[in-house]
Amino acid sequence: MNDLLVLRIVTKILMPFILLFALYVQFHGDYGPGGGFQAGVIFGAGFILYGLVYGLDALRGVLSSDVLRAGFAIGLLIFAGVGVAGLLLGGNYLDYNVLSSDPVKGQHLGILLIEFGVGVTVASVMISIFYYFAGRGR
Amino acid sequence: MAVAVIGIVRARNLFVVVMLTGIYSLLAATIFVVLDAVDVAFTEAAVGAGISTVLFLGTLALTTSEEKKPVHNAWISLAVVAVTGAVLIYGTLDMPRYGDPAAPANHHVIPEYLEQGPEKTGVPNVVTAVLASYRGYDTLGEVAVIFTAGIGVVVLLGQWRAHRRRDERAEDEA
Amino acid sequence: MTAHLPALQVVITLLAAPACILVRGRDLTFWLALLTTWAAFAVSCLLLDQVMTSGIVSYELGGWAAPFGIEYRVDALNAFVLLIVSGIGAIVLPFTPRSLLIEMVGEKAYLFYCAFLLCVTGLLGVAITGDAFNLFVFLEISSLASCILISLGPHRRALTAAFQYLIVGTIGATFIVIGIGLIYGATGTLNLNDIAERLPATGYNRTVIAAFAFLIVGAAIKLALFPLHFWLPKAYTYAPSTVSAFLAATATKVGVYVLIRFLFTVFGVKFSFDILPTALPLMLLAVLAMFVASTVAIFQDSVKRMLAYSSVAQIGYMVLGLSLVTVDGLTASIVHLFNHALMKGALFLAIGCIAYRQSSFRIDDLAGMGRRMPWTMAAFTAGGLSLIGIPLTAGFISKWYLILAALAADEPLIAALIVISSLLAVIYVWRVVEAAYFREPGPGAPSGEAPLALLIPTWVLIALNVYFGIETSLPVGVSEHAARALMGAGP
Amino acid sequence: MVDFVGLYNYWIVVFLMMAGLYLVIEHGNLVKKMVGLTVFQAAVFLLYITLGKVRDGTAPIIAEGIETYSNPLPHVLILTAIVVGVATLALGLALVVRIRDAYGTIEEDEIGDQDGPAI
Amino acid sequence: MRVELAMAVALAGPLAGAAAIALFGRRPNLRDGAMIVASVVTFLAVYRILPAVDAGGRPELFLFDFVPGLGIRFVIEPLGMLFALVASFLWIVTSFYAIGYMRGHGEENQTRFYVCFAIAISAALGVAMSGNMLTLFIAYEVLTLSTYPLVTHHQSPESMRAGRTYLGILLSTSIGLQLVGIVWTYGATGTLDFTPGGILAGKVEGWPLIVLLFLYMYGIGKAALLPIHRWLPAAMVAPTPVSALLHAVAVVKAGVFTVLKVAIYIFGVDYLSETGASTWLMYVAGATVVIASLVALTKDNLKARLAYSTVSQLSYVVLGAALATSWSVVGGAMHIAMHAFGKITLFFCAGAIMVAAHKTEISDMAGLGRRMPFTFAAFAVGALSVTGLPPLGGVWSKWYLGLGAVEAEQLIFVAVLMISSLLNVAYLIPVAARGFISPKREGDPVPQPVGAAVAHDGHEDEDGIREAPMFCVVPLCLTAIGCLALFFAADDIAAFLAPIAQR
Repeated sequence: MNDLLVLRIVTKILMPFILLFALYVQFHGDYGPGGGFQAGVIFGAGFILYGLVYGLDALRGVLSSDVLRAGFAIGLLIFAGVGVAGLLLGGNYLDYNVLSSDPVKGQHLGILLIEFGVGVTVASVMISIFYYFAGRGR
Repeated sequence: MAVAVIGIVRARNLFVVVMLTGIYSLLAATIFVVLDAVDVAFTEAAVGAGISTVLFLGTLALTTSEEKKPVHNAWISLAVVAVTGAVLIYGTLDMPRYGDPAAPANHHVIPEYLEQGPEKTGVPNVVTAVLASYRGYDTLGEVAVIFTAGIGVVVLLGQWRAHRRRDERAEDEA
Repeated sequence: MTAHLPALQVVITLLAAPACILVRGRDLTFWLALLTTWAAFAVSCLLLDQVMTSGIVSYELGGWAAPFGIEYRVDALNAFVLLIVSGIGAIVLPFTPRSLLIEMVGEKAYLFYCAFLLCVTGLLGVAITGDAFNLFVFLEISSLASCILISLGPHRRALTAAFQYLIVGTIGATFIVIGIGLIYGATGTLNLNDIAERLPATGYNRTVIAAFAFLIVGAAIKLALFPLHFWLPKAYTYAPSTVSAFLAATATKVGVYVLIRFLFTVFGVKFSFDILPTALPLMLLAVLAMFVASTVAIFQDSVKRMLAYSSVAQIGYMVLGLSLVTVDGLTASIVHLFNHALMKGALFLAIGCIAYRQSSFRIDDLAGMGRRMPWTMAAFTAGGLSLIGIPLTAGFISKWYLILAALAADEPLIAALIVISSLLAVIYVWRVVEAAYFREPGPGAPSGEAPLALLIPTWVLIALNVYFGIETSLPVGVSEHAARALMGAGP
Repeated sequence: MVDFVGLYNYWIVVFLMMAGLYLVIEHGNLVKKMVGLTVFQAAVFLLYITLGKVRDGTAPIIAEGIETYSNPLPHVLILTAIVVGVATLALGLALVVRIRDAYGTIEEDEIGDQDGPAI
Repeated sequence: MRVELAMAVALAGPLAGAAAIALFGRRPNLRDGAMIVASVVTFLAVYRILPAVDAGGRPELFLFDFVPGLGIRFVIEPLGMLFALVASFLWIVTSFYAIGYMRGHGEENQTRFYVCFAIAISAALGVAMSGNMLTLFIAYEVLTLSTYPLVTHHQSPESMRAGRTYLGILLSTSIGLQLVGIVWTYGATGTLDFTPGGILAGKVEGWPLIVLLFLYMYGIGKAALLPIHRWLPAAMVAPTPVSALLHAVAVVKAGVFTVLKVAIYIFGVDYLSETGASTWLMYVAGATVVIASLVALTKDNLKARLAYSTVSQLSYVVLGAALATSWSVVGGAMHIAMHAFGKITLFFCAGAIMVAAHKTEISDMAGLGRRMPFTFAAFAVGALSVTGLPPLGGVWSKWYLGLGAVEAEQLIFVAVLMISSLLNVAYLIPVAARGFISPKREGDPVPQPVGAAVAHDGHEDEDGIREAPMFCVVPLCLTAIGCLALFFAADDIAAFLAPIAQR
């Protein structure tokens, strides 16, 4: 039980940092390496770690599989929705220039938004894949 | 890397195979760094060495970890592989040499990305700029692929009551 | 809004797929899916019209100009394939609610619709895009989604079939990626049109030849060209009937489209056929496919498997047409692409009607079905006649053009082979018809007709088979237009 | 033969690729097939990235004072391809799990033995 | 306009009849009535066209185009007129006969039987009126498919096997050879319309012409040239009305009719005789005539014997086409009508014997003539007509064919005709003769009074043999009288047909 305790505490301490790092990767992707996909993976990995240590049920308490499933969809919808927004604002599909009065700002905004969408989908898919593989063993 | 691969081919214990695959991925990731592809390396490390390994281990936990000895004749597969390899080698003969700045791949569209990209998008990481903006549509497709895989896993491994019935029926038929 | 049609074509279904997950309600998702596939169908109709009246439509996604961003490029060929995919999707989908109950678990319905929409999206994306890598991405969407759909089949063998499909499909896709990589190495661009323009400058070196080989083999795996067809019969046999109908009618067609696109547009007739001797091997394989697969089909016990092998044979006809490398041959190929989608779709839907009443697809178990399920079997027979190529059906038109093209290309032997292989089709279709109409039903035979919800889509496709067997101006006109453009003869 | 020196990188990649392909085709174990697929795809990724390397170049993140960058486009493509690869992997392994449930084995031969003639 | 309307009615009449038959399936009297009405209406419609064609008109009915310039077109000319008249008239007669036969035999699935029958008639009329080769081909295929259920009517393993042979040969030849020929023709000439003088002249020459002729002649499996004749004897498992109308008239005549059409309007008689492309066909046809007759001699089953006789007689028509002279063509065309009446009479008789006496083997029929005098008398008339003895219709067609052979300077075929007539005598006349002449066998009961034909319930035991039901006997007498009448009408028919042979 002792090593498990250590693990639990370490995990608890690590969790915020992992998630923070994920967020950093998410939003810093413009300047350094990283982006929505990597962030999503790390984010997901954090939760998977949590699930491994605290058990699947604890994780289910935090994030139910329904929420995750909604996550798949919302991420994709954000991405595709940005495209539609471009369409509605008079540009081509996925044209970010029109999102803001200044094309460069528009681009930046668009990239941030879609990276966020990517992150959401990837993280929720990763976590739920873990759910299903782990949940099946029992 | 080649060693890892040979190990994968030879090893019969699937845990070993999976671990070797993880190592293989990590090695690939380091090579990506050497080749200046930091983003890719980051991803490969996270995915290849991380997620894939977890997935494989999960699968092994649910199935079995020993591979049976293959019984069929390997010559046909070897021949297919050899032919494919030969075509590839043949194809590389006219490839631009490694690291050649004059290679066609590095011209045509690249200058636009490198020179205009950061200005037009306000993002200095050209990879991100291209990924999210120039070829944003590819990325949309990529998210759709992940989404599809997620749906697939839900469909396949979800605890559907009817699944059980179905599989039992299949068992009866056999 | 007409300027944005190309984007809408794909995006409508792409948006609807995640929406299905959020909506979840069984009926609601059905109506959502139905609405969006019909919308996609409408868009493809408008697109085809636009292409036929004002030429190639190009759309720059994200507003980035062509070689830098991703371009959608729609000419007569794509527009036609888009029409096939979305049209079949629109017709097949209404079939699902009643058929799902029998062949698949009901509570998963919304996931099914989601996967279905994704599959449609993937196929449409492959057909419409003008960018090599984008093509690969959408190819993967469609193949993963169809893998899910196949795995939903009622028998456990659906799982192994889906696994095999996944493996083989991924190998095929990876081959295509290798090809794209090599070509990118040689030309520095990913835009299909741009590649075509820059290829001559490379002097067609060895890299290009290797890329060509990988792309063609990759496409051949995807379209199940003999002898790379081994994954197909299994997949079509064990998938739910609706899925078989949809995939048989569209997925391999998109594969053929990719092949045509690479051979004729990207590499160009000069390289593909003059510099490299591609035509002869393709022709040989096509003829082999026609004969071997038809012969195998004759000896199948299961109707679904028989139809699957027949698909392999029919793909042989399409490849044969294009391997003639003439405008006529290509026209025949494209016409058959369309007509075969109609007939195979109808036949598999008829099988779906049978599945509603009984779980076996063995020919022996169809005895007396002509009296038990008259409308279903009448539809099957009509579809079978079209498959054989009896006049007044769409199948006849394809064969007619194919034979004419073979004769015009001075290949009387090929013409004769086409005819002889149709006779094999007579045999396997007739086995089913004979069992259904001229044998007494067994004790366990079902006693009722399939519900209207299943019969109507089936008969719509049959009606189209007959309609396009008589009024051929649409498929033939479009195909000729496309073929001329591909052969570089101008529209 | 000096001319070929610049190509040996490719040839290593080709070797890796072929090993992966061999795994997929030859091995009857479904998990090993998936491993093979992963190896195969990773090798393809290497091919692309190798293509994009420019001598003396650095990572394509624009910064002051650096003039030569490696080609970013292959990186982008491979990022996408990795994701596609992992998606395929997840789906494939899920199928393996289900097959194991239905058949009790993940060896191709044994699966083939269990099913009788086609329905 | 009226004539075009009549054409439409003639084509649609049987189909409407089929629909009505299906509709009234559960009420036999109404159903059979519907069939009679349909057949009469159809005949009247066909008859309505006659004056226009006689006056030299070529009424046309256009439905739609598949490909620009190639579509479903119906045109009627003397040859088609003759075939349409024969087929539609004999349908009326056969309808009555079929009612008697089917009820007398207590057959199952009568509704399906009549529906397919009507569709087959429609298809035969479609063949007769087709205006281009494609239309003809389509009608030809419909005819094949719609008669398959008739052949396999009994659904016994034996009939299924026969059905497979039937369908296998007819479909494989038509799709495998004929269709290729058609597409080839279209590729070479750009049209498939039946054009007086032919469309191939100057377009296809030399060896290809012979190959093309081969594709057509063997592609028209219904004409039953020698190696591909097997479907016809196989089809004899069908109920007798089918054998009578379809396999003595509609189907086989559609075959030889197509042969004539192709020879006259696709190849052109002159072009054929100039190039000599059809010389091989003469020999094949001649051989078929003789060999099939010899085979007929060996058959003891009456219907089988008649079937081989049909194979032999069909080749007369093919021979007429192959000789490619104006006389021979007229003779061939005329033989379609003459043989139709003769052979249908024979089949009606065979059926009547089966219904009344349950006998199928010739050797069992000795002495039956005394109990079934009308039947056997009609049989004798039919046999004489088919043999070609005056004063019966059959003589004229042989006469014209003989003239044609002389004109083509192929005297050997005059000899063939002679030999064949002798063989006809040898295999047909004894059947009739035995019925009357052979002494009754031991144990046979006293013959019933003549004319005591009453409704037959099909279960009467063999001892009570008497004349077949009225529905059977009257039609066969009618057709026998028809054979007689044709003898006197021959001149008119020849005059009517003359335009097809005009240079």
